[in-house]
Amino acid sequence: MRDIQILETPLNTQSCHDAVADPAAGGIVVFVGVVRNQTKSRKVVQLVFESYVPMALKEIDKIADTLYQKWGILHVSIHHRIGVLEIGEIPVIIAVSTPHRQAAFEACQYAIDTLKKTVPIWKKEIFENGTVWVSAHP
Amino acid sequence: MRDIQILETPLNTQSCHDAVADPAAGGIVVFVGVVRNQTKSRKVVQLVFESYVPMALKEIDKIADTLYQKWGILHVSIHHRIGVLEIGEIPVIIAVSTPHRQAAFEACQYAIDTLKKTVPIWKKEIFENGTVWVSAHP
Amino acid sequence: MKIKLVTFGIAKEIIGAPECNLEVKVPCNIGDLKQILMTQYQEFKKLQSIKFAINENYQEDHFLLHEGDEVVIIPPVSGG
Amino acid sequence: MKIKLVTFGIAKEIIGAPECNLEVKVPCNIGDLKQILMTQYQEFKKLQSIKFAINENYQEDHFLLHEGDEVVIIPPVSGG
Repeated sequence: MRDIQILETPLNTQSCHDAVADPAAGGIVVFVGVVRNQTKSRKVVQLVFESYVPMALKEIDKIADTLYQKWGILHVSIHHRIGVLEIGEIPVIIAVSTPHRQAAFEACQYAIDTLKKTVPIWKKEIFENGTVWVSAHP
Repeated sequence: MRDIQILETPLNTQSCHDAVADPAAGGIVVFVGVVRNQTKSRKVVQLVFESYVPMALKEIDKIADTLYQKWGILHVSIHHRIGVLEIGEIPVIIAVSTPHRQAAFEACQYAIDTLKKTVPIWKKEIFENGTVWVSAHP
Repeated sequence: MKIKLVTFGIAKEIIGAPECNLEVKVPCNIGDLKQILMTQYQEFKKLQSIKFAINENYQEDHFLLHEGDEVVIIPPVSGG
Repeated sequence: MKIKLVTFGIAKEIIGAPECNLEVKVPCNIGDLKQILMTQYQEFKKLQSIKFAINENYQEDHFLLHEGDEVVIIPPVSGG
């Protein structure tokens, strides 16, 4: 099962967990990103996520390919949300199931690290007195 | 929040996730153990988990201490089930939240690795033609 | 020849529109396009990086553009 | 002196009961107790390891036992 979605509605941890559950799985690792209430001690009010959706799905699909090839995973579920998010809401969930747990940790961490580098999704932080496109400038 | 429980009823991934959610968390990592349908190609029918409960809670508490001290985690939730489990059911869930995601992965992995070494819980695999206390013999 | 630019994130704010047409000399590769944009829009020089995608795939500097190509400007991503 | 043994997992099957009393000479430490058990119950020799807990804490070989101590036999754990 390869469950890749970009959604405009709230994400759900249980859904991603259930998508990768399997009697042959020894372990499931789930990473849940959360919108933090501050960046470098500046108070974040809201976040806006924007995506070039067809390419983002394609890039996430490449990540999934690597998980199957390199870590022999059983299933993967990657959901990313776009639109306006409030503090504490979930922009991303990645769930991976594998026969042995070590591979699940490694694969899940690779997936989130790579997603943050290659997938065309952009985050704008809204502060009380301004906005910033995250990572845009050095 | 330090949510440590040994339960005789089915575990729930969402509960552990919710127990560690926090607006100051940048990431949550959840490990979910699953009862596999085979061990070394021998078909497992059921599993029985037994525990020396008061000491198990104490040992899990020591693991939680280390997570706070070494990885500066925000919250941890560790649920372990005992009794009879069917294939695909969940014996253990560990959820950890941290300000930055790398620490959550490391802390969660340390917790499950250590739990398997130090916490007085024993697993008996029931096969079609016999039973085995896991790890008892070399 | 004419190419179409599509923008997201901070690139959309720099260009001032989600898409626009651009007249470029032939031949023109991605590297040339990057230079043209940095000259026309100084703000692009301040970005950490700038990449380009065609047909939903990243393309390198040497990739040659053709009349009517739709080029997506990919400023530094920050998903997750 | 008399000590109480409490067992779990495979140790319970080897001893044949969840708890029992044992008469030991004074002085007797955890290491001595381990030897006594391995002599009385050969099956303990086949285990990967065997540990002991008193007051819900692991104790090493040199730990000295006292009359009435409740000693929990901890065969190799396999939780998770």
